[in-house]
This record gives sequence, C-alpha cells and structure tokens, in this order.
Amino acid sequence: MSDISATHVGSAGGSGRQKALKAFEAAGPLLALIFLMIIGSLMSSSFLGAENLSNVFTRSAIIGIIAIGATFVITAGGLDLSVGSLSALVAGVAIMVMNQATGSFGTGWLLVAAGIVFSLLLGAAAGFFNGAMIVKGRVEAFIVTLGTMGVFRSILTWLSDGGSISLDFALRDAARPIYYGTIGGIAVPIFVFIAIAVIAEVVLRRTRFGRHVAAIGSNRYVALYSAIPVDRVRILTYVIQGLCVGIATVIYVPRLGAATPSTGMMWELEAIASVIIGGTALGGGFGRVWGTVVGVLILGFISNILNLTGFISPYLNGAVQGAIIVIAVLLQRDRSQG
Amino acid sequence: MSDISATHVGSAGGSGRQKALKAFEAAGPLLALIFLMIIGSLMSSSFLGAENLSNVFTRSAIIGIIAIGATFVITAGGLDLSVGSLSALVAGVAIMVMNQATGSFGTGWLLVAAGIVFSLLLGAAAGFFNGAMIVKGRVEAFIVTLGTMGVFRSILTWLSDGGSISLDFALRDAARPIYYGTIGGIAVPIFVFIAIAVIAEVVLRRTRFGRHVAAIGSNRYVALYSAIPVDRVRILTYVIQGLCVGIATVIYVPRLGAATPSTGMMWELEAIASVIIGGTALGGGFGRVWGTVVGVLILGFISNILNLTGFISPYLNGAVQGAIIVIAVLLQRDRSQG
Amino acid sequence: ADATIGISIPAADHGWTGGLVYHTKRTVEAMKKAFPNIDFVVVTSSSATQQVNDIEDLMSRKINALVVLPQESDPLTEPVKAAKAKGVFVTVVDRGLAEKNIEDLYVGGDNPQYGVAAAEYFKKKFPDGGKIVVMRGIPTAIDNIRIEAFQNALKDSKIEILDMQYANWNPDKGFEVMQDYLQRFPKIDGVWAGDDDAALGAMEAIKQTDRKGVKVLGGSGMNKVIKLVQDGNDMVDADIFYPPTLIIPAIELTTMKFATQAPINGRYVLGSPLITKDNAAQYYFPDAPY
Amino acid sequence: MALLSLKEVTKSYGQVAVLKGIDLDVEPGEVLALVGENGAGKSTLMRIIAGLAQQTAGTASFDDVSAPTSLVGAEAAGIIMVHQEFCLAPHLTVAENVFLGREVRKGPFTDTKIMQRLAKESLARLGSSANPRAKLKDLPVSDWQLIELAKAFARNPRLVLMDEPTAVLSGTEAERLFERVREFRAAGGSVIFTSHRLDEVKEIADRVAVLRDGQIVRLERASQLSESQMAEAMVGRPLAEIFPAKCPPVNPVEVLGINNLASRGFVSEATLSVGQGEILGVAGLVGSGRTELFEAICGLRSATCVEFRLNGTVRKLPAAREAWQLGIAYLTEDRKAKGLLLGKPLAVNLALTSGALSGRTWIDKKAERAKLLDAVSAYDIRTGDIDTTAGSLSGGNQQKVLIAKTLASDPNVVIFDEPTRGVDIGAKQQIYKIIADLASRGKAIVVVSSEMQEVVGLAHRVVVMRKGKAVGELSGDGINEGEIIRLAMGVQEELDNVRYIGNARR
Ligand SMILES: Nc1ncnc2c1ncn2[C@@H]1O[C@H](COP(=O)(O)OP(=O)(O)OP(=O)(O)O)[C@@H](O)[C@H]1O
Ligand SMILES: Nc1ncnc2c1ncn2[C@@H]1O[C@H](COP(=O)(O)OP(=O)(O)OP(=O)(O)O)[C@@H](O)[C@H]1O
Ligand SMILES: [Mg+2]
Ligand SMILES: [Mg+2]
Repeated sequence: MSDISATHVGSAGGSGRQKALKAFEAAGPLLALIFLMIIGSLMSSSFLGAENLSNVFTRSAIIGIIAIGATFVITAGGLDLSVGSLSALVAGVAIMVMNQATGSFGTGWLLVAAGIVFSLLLGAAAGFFNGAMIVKGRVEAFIVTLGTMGVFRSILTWLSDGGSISLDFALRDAARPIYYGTIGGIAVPIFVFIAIAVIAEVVLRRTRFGRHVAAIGSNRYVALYSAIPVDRVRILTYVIQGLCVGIATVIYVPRLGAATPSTGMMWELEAIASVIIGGTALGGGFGRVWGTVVGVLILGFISNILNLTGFISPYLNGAVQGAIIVIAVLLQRDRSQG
Repeated sequence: MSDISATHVGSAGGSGRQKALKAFEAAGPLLALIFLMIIGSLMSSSFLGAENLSNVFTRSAIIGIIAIGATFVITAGGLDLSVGSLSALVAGVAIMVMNQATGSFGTGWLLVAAGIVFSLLLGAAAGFFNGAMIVKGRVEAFIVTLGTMGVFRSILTWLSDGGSISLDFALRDAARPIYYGTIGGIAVPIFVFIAIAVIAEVVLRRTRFGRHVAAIGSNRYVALYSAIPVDRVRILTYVIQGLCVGIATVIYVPRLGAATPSTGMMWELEAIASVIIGGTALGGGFGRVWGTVVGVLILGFISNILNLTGFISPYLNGAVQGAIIVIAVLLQRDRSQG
Repeated sequence: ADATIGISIPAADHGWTGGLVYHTKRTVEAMKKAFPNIDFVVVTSSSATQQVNDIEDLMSRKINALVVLPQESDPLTEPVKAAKAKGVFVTVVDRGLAEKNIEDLYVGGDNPQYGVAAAEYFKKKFPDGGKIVVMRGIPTAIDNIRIEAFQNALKDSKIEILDMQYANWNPDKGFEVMQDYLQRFPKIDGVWAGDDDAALGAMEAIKQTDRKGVKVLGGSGMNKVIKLVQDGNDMVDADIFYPPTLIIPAIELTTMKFATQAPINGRYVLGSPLITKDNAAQYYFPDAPY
Repeated sequence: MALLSLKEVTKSYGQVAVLKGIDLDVEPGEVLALVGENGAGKSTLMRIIAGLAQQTAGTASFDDVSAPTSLVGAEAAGIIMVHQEFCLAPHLTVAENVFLGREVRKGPFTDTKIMQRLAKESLARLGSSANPRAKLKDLPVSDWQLIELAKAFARNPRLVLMDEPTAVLSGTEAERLFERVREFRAAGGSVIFTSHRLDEVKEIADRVAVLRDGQIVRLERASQLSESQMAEAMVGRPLAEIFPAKCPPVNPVEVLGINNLASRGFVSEATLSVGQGEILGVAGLVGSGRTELFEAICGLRSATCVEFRLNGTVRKLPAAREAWQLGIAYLTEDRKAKGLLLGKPLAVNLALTSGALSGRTWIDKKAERAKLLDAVSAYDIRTGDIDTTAGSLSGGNQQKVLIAKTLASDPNVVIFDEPTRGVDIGAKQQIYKIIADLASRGKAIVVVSSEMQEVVGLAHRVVVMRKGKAVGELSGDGINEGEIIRLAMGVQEELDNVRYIGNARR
C-alpha cells in the first residue's frame, strides 16, 4: 500500500481523548501481556512463582533474540523465513567444530568462547548471503529465504546423518552456565536477552542506521532520494538477523547439548508473529524492539499457561493459542494493514 | 511499497530490445519450467512417460487449486496462512458428516455430491470468516490467518482425537473416481485444475472484479476513491481462497481417504511460493493465474525429478529444492521487491 | 538390473526418523554391494501426501518391490493397495495399513506393546502407587495406540496420570513441557516422555531443579539413552526398545526375495522389550547417529 | 563563470525524445525559472541535473568539472532537488525527515535535540511552525511541502532544484518561500524552479527559460518577458481570455444540499447547496476543511449531517460507492495517493470508475482503448506511448488523466478539488472550458480551489469556509477577491494569524 495514504486516514493528533486512545493502542501488546499474566495467576497458583517466571523468560530468550533481529528485517520492509533452519545449522556446525577442536584447545572456556565467536560469524555470514541475494540479486525476500530455509536445514540433516549432533560431554560442563547459570539470581539468557533488546532498541531508535532502516521500510524511494545507502542498510539488516540467530544458538546449544534436524522448526513463524504482535508493521516503516520482546513473552506465556492449567484438551491448545494471538492484536488494531 | 515508485522506475515500453527483455522476464517461470523438464527428461527415461506426467499434473492439482485462490488474495495485497489447516479441517468434517449420513443417504454418488457441496460451503464460510476479521476487524492478515491456522488444525485434532478420520470404505468406492477417474484418458483432477485455472485467469484478467482486485492491491486508497467496493472485494478474495481450498479438499479426500492432524501441513508455504514463483507480486497489485499454475508445476516437477533420479542423498533434497526455487525466480527478477 | 526395490520412508524430521533414514542408507549400500544386480531407490517424504506422491513416482520407475514405512496408516492404505494391484511385492514396516492383507511382508514393532511396556515399568517402579506425567508425541494414530494401551494397562494400578501434553517427540518441547509440569505439580514420581528425544529434554528440565528421584522413561532405543541406562543413570534407568533399525530386516528380507528366490512373506514383529542395565549392552550401537 | 553548464543535453525514453539539445548556464546567485507546457520536459531536465537520470547525449558540468551522475554525488556537490511529488517517510518525525541521510551525530548516536532545533529553525525560516517531533503521518499534508523545502535548505546546498514548489502552497506560504529564496540567493546560492503560475515566475526569477517540446524556445531576463509573452512562447500561439464567459442558470433546481455537516476535527458547521447548471465555488485558506467536507459528502470520511438532500429527497449521507452510484463524482486533490494507480496503464486507470466501459461483469478492452483515445484528444493528454503507465506521465498530464477518469462515468454532480493543480496555462484554459460545458449541460458543479482567480473566474456562486465552517456566501457581481479573503480570514484577524489557521488541526 502506498504510504502516503496514511496521512489521510490516520489523522491529526487531535483531542485528549484521541491521544489517550492512541496511547492505549500503542501500549496494546503490553496490556495484552498484563492481561495474560493476570489470567495466568488466577488459573494457576504456581504461575507467579519466581521459578516459573524465570523459566519462561529464560526459554523465551532464544526466540526472543531471533525476533529482535527479525524486527530490523521487517522494519526495513524485508522478511526472513530461514532463521529456524539457520539456527539448526549453526548449532550443528558449531558443535562439530568444537568437538573436533577439543584435542587442540582442551575443554575449557577458551574453546567455548571460540565456539561462540564461530557461531556469531557463521550466523552473520549466512545473513549476509540472504541479504546479498535479496538486495543485489533482486529476488523477493520470501523466495530467497524460503530457499535458504530448505538449504540450511538440509545441510544440517546431511551433516548429522539425520540424527543428532551432540556436544562433547566434557565441553557441556564448560558451556552449561550459558543457559543454566545465574548472575545475581537472574539467569544468564535473561541478561543476554535484555542486553540485546536494549542495544537493539537504542540502535533502532537512536542511531543513524536505525533511522535509515525505518526510512527504507517506510518508503524505499524516499530513502533513495535522501542519499541513504539503501542496499547496504538492507543487507545489514539481514546480517543483524543472522548475528542474532547466532547469539540465540549460543544460548540454545548448552541447554540440551545437541542439534537435531528438528531444531528450530517453525521458529521463523514464532519470530515473525512476535514481531507483529509487538506492533511492528509487516510492510515495514515502523518497528519497536520492546514490542517484539513483549510479543515473545506473550507467546511464551500462552503456552506456559496452557501447560500449567491443562484444563483444556491438549488437542485444542493450538486453537487457544491462535485465538489469543488474534485477540492480542485486536487490542491495537490501529496499525492494521490487512 | 508505494506506487510512487512506479514513476521513477517504471517506464514506458521502450525499444525493441527492451521489449524482448521484458517478454523474456514475463515468461520467466515458463522458461524455468521448460528448462526443468528438459533436465528431467535427460536424467530419467521414465520422466516424459504419459503416466509420470499425468501423475505429477494430477497431484499438483491439489496445491494448484489452493494456490489459484492464493493468487487472488495476494494480488489484492492480502495473505492467507490458514489454507493447509483449513483443508485438513474441511476434509475431516466432510468425512465425518458423510460417514454419519451413509445411514440415510446410502453410499452412492448422491452422498458424494452432498459431501462436495458441504466441503465447498465450509471452505467458503471459513474464508469469509478470515476475510471479515481482516477487513472489518482491521487486524493484519498475517496475524488473523496465523491464528486461524492454529484454530482450524486444533479443531481437527480434537475431532479426530489426535488420530485420523477415515472415509467409510463403502463410500470410498463411490468417491474414488474423483481422483483416480479419467475422462478421455485425462485424469479428473487435471480437468478440474485446468477448468479452475482458466476460469480464474479469465476472472482476474477479463472481469471487473479481477480489475478491482488488482487495483486494491496496487493502491487501496485509489480504489476507494474510485468507488470500488474495497471491503467487499477484499473479503471476496478470502472467500474465493476458502472455496478453492474446499475444491482442493474434495480432490484430496478420495486420494487418501482420511484426514489426520498432519493433513495439509505446510501447504500454505507451498501455495504462496507457487504464487510468487509464478510472478505475482507479494505486496499485491499484479497477479497472474497462469504463472501460479506454472509455479505449482515447477515445485511438483522438482520433487518428481528428485524422486525419479534419486542420485542425491535424501538428506539434501531440501537443499536442491530450495536452490532451484531461488534460481527459477532469479530468471524473472524484474518484478522483485525484496 | 534384475529387480528394483523402492523404499519410501518419512524424512528425517525428528530423531527416530533420522535414525531410520541413516539405517536405510547403510542397509541399501550394503545390499547394493552384496547384490549388484538389484537396484534400490530411496525416497523420503515429509508428509503423508508427499509419501503418496513418492510411491507414485516409484511406480513410474517400474519397481518390483516396495518397502514402505507409512507416515500415517489410513491415508497410505489406498495408494499402497494400488501399488500391490499392479503386481509389486509390498513390504510394510512399522505402521500397519488400515486394511489387512495388503502387504506381502510386514516388519514392525509392536505399538500396543510399547505402551504396555511403559505401563509395566511404572507399575513395577511404584507398586504402591505414584504420580506420573505423560508426554504424547505428534498427533498420529501410533501415538493414540500407544497411549491407549498405556492407559489401559495402568487401569488396575494405583498409578495416577497427572496430565498428558503433546511434546512432538522433540527435545525442546520436552524440556518446555517438563519445566511447566514441575511448576505445576509439587510431587511427580515419574515421567513417560514417549520417546527418547523428548526424554532428553525432560531430563535437563529435571536436572535444573533440585527434585530428586523422578524417574524418566523415554522409548525407542536411542544410543545416547541406552548408554545412560547401561551406565546406571539414576534418573533414566530403563528404555523401551523400538528402534529405527527395524527397517534393516525389512530391506534385507525384501532383497532376499529377489536375490535368492527364497519364499518370503508373513509377519515379522519385533517385540518392544524393556531395556535395563542388565540387557542394555545388546541394544547399544555406539556409531549410529540415533 | 557559470555554476552549472549544460551543453546539447538530450534525453530519450526509448523512441521518444523528451529533451532535444538543451544549452543552459546557471550563474551563482541566480534564480532561473523553467516554464513550459505539461510534458515539455521540465522535470526531466531537473532530474538529470540532480543525478537521478542520465542524459542520452550532451554534457553537463558543475563547477567546471563534469556534473555528478548519481544522487549521492549530486548531494555531495551541493545539488539538492525538491520533487514535484512528496518524497518523505511518513513513519518518521519531521526532524528525522529533514535530516534523513544527513543525521547529526553525537558519538555513535543521533543528536535528536540538535536536529529538532535545527529543523525547527529551518522550518521557521519558511514560516512553518510544524512540530519537529511529530510524526509526519500525523500532520496535515498542507505541512508536507514546507517540510520538503526545509529538508532541502537544511543540506547546505549550492544549487536547489524545485519542481513546482508552490503548486500546493497557499499565497502566504509561497511568499515566505520566496523570501527564503531571496535570502539564499543573497548568500550566493542558485535556484532552478518550475511553476505554472506565471505571476510568481515574474516576481521571483532572474531569468526565465521557456521549454517547448524538449527545446528551449526563449531564454531571457524575467524583467524583459511579460506573462502573456511567456504563455505565448510556451503554447506557441497567443492565448485568448482564459476563463469562459459565465452563464449562470436562473433559479436553478437544487441537486445537492447539506445542512450543518460535521466531521470530527475538520468540519463543524457546513451548509451549502448547488443546483442544476450551477458552478459553486468553494474558497478558504489551506486547512479550512474544504477537502474534508466534500470527502464526507462522498462517503470517503465519516461525518454527521442534519439534513442531506439529493435531487429533492432527504436521505442519509451515502457510503463511498453509493455516492458514486447516485451520480456524485469527486476529483481528489491528491492524485498520487488517491487518484491514480501509477503503476498501471492509462486505460486501466480511466476505466476504474466507469461502469459504462465495462459491463457489470466483463471488461471490454476495445471500449477501454477507444475511451482512452477519446480522452487523449479531448483532454490533450501528451504521452509518447499510449500504453504507458500513469506514473510515467508528466505531472500535469496525470492531472488530465485524473479528470478524464472522474468524468468517465458521466456523473450528475461533479466536485472538483483543486482541478488545475500542476496544469499548464493552456491546459487550464481547457479544463475551465470543460467545467463550463458541464454546467451548461445541466450538471451541478463544485469547484474547490486555493487559486483565488479560479474561483472568481469560474463560479456563479461562492461559499467561503473558515475553520471548518461555511462562513459566507457571495454571488454574481458580489464575487471578488477582497471579499473572499475577508471572509476566509475573519475580519478581526490579522494577516499573521493565517498560519495559525493553517495549523489549527495540530
Ligand atoms: N520514466 C519515463 N518513461 C517514459 N517517459 C517518461 C518518463 N518520465 C517522463 N517521461 C515523459 O517525458 C516527458 C516530459 O516529462 P516531464 O515530467 O519532464 O514534463 P514536465 O515538463 O515536468 O511536465 P509537467 O508540467 O506536467 O510536470 C513526458 O512526455 C513524459 O511522459
Ligand atoms: N497529496 C498532496 N499533494 C500536495 N499537496 C497536497 C496534497 N494533499 C493536500 N495538499 C495540500 O495541502 C492543503 C491542505 O490539505 P488538507 O486536506 O490537509 O486540508 P484541507 O482542509 O483540505 O484544506 P483545504 O480547505 O485547503 O482543502 C491542500 O489545500 C493542498 O494544498
Ligand atoms: Mg513536471
Ligand atoms: Mg484541500
């Protein structure tokens, strides 16, 4: 849709009541989350327990970090379907490389650090590949990333001979704190998640690059006429996405210590859904990282509540999930684009 | 993105060479298909056999008909992720209803016909629901259909108690010809597929409604200001999509005789991919049904060739598929939007 | 070639099917070497629909025998029947078809027995009753059969099933569901994860808490889990045998049929015995990916 | 020594030559006006200078070196273009738009405070008080053009290219712009601008270049060229009286009437009526709510109305499609976003509204084409290739297509909102004649326009709006500019408050 349209339909700030309505809509996902948490605490006594909350936050970190990357891509008007497959691939390759290297590096934190760096590089490189194909090859993002989604997963399946690739047991102990460790009582993944969210929000909102990302998504031609390096910025969003996948994978691997062909299945849908639930526009132009974080938590808590209460037939979990997602977005329908 | 772009990029006809290039790009998916078929016939002697070709065309009919519906939705600037789940639901409910009705209707063609009508109605009704939520409820299509994707599949899982819903064996014989029958040597699904494709192409290209669909996808506000009934047309595209799912399901049921919680998984991705490979723009504004048909056949032949030659590790099928999809689209990159 | 054998199996989308594809490949390679005049074609499919397509494609290649491990019983019945009608020798593996007597040869595990074995394990572990949670697999007929048998076998015991949720035979989902079960139920004596992949996830979730003495039972015989059993892990002290290796005899027997003209048909059902520390060694294949 | 020097610059799109050997020098500290008919090549020439398009032949030099051939290069060299259509990002704030691509940084971060201050200053120098923190999409479009201009001047340019900058500005705003241009010129900056308002060309330009069919046919000091000489050079023949004679109907039968229409935030009390064969002019300052009023009447905006009469029957306000079915046609002032499908062929655009062309169901491509050919000759639409997309037409020619499209369904009530925006003087004359003809055929006509002469010259009766209210009505010989301005501004208010009115909605 043409963006200019927004002007005429959306309308000039206006009265206090309108402003309140706007603020309400802007806070939509947050309200949905709060609402969900109230429901959760009413339905299950263990819901508000520190441990349960910590569990949900911690496991949300993985999709969350990926979704933060997706916020950049989508804000710039792009799309990346390959994230789930990519994280499977990164996990698998990183584990293989680390297992190989135990001979020369030992099994200490040094190798773990090397593995982390390797994962980030691999993720970023894959993101660069996606971005370059889309921007320079001028192929629709949907197609390119649908393609690499198949390619990445296939490569992993091939490397793992269809089975799982497991981290060396000695290495597991060194890596374990990355998922299970706590700092001041708060789990490491939560720290990483928060740190990345804060950085990303700042980058998106306070830096020139972030400005350009939004401008490109808002209207690519505007950006072009303002002498913004459009291609470079667009490719960079995919690199950031890849990097985020790399980071998420670093957190994922120590959790179960293995990559399997089913690792990361459907993560792309979850990530995109989180971004959109959070209020970022699917067509691009406007993105907010905090919204994405809230979106991820909404999804995380929905399934947590379903597991904790279990009063619905497990067959219907998907229906409840689907319905809640739609309702959460209905709360902020101003931004709708159909 | 905005249509304004067209001004600067778009361009008037131009020289003979440019025209030839344009024609080449427009025919892109067709060339990709031909190329694929040449490869296929070189690599396998049975590839060009009447039976094999008939097989591929016949089974492509199912996704194909769904993808034709998706062409309308996408051309109007929408998206429907729920098609796979919907066809599972339609299949399941239709089978249950038919099984129930054998008592009073017998097991003849009458009941089969009633089942067909029921499927189409159910599909259309679900499409209407999607459309109304998106258009009247003003929620992003991605979210609504992601929601109903979960809802439809859950309902089926619940109805089937997690197992499968099978068509009465007596009824199977009555229904069998719908998939396995031939008319003048050509399989029934191929007839249906061609008929629907022709009708859809005519509707999209030659009727006022089709014009309106493209106009809305191109710029919804211009459409509104041109007295086009925007809401009605948008909802109708989803109804058409639902109807197409209904028809596809009618062909699907006699083939497998059962609906399971995994029926139709990932069909949405295949359908959308076919549409885009066929040259329809993901953002809307331009669609072509013949392209979609070619897109479906490309996907169908890729996996057929892989099966017939089987020289690659089965693990890597996904990679080959992904790569070919990207290449097929590279051939027509003019329409790219990233 | 004297004969072509087509093999249609599910794609490697979770651990067990991964192992299946691995063993299929290995067996085919071995058979090719042993019987150079027999051809093999392997196709893998990610859904029942695709598997039907694949079988059609195999038929186009004029196969003489079809070894098929159906994604789903009901949907594959018709297509396999059609293949049979064209005179192809049919070997069905693991999941039976919905109609009897289509296949020439059946090689399979015993799915009801799988559920019963699990139930017996818990009955023996908790003779005085206990509270267990269950993870179901992917919603399919097999999962239903196993769970039903499991529940029936527990009917006359004092064991209480607290809840059942789908974990899709997936370690990540197993981890998540287990974490939530642990929050929800202050006392859990045992977990039936339904599958070794999910069991691994559940184990990590339990390890994370300070709960002691929770018994985790998976199933299917993943080498990693069998190793744990063998090493006397106190959380996982048993497993149910239901290995993807059952594809091996299926392929071998079918090959024999064409290589040697030996009369081959009938049913070959592997039991689903409980693997414990005592017998673990005989089920342990350290080199398999699964 | 010339700042910019063009030699034999030629541009063709395919077979169509748009520019044919342009020789032109621009000195530092000079304001050059480009005038010419729609499609003469003005925008194309500017786009070449700005590095957005490449000439097919000829050379351009800037500062005695060969001129930059990319936008980035041009920007670096100090050449900035303000486009005929808006090039702003609606989701970003005003300050962000102004500094897009030129962000001021403090360390790694953008310095929002400074940019907001500078943007505010830059806007203030153009007389705009737009809030630099507001998102663009939340501002009325009336502010957008000034923001574009502020964006250009904030880039420290040496040469500013402005393509019809005043087409969407009110008189006062245009005045402020000219002041800013004079300031800029005094500081040594150069400006090339285009306009179809020849009076302002005369007022602000040092030199005038008249373009016809891609060639410069006259290039002279502005002081040596009268408006009518310019017009004659453009069109190639002397122009007669621009407005057709008025022949108001006697006691016309009312076709459309409204009592007290209100649309939240924009229109509060609007009462008016238009009769058969009558041309009703609607005047008012920018932002007085005229567009909103008529959009509401056509069902394009929600509103309430005490009474709505159509052809003598009282009914409720129609919905968008209903209005059209009732024979009310609305020509939007915003052709890019609401008027035309820029990516689609002309024939498709023309046929969008017309039920007559296509039957209820089928499209008749032959009829569409015939209609297009009719429209091309009736409205003098200038295009090299009849199958081209609407977006590749020049701005004025797009406007003609829009008018053709709006009239294609033969409506009974026609509301023209800024009908001659971006249209050359010859074409204006034509459009006026079309409007008068429609009226003489008994149609009820409304002309909303910010060009005072247009309202005065065309209308049989004039309604003046102020702050969303219809504040007065003039007719016959009572119609004159002074009276309209008095009503539009309110007697007691000073000239300075005009901007306040313009921004009232913020
Ligand atoms: N991208 C393009 N492709 C083909 N033809 C084009 C393109 N851009 C412009 N033209 C043609 O070039 C000619 C000159 O257009 P241009 O926009 O320069 O006119 P203009 O003088 O600015 O007119 P106006 O006063 O209406 O804005 C027109 O006939 C137009 O159709
Ligand atoms: N798309 C556009 N392109 C250029 N200028 C525009 C556009 N839309 C509106 N304008 C300008 O902005 C002015 C104000 O438009 P807006 O619709 O915000 O207010 P309005 O109430 O319609 O004002 P008016 O009473 O003058 O019509 C218009 O008169 C016009 O000059
Ligand atoms: Mg122009
Ligand atoms: Mg207006």
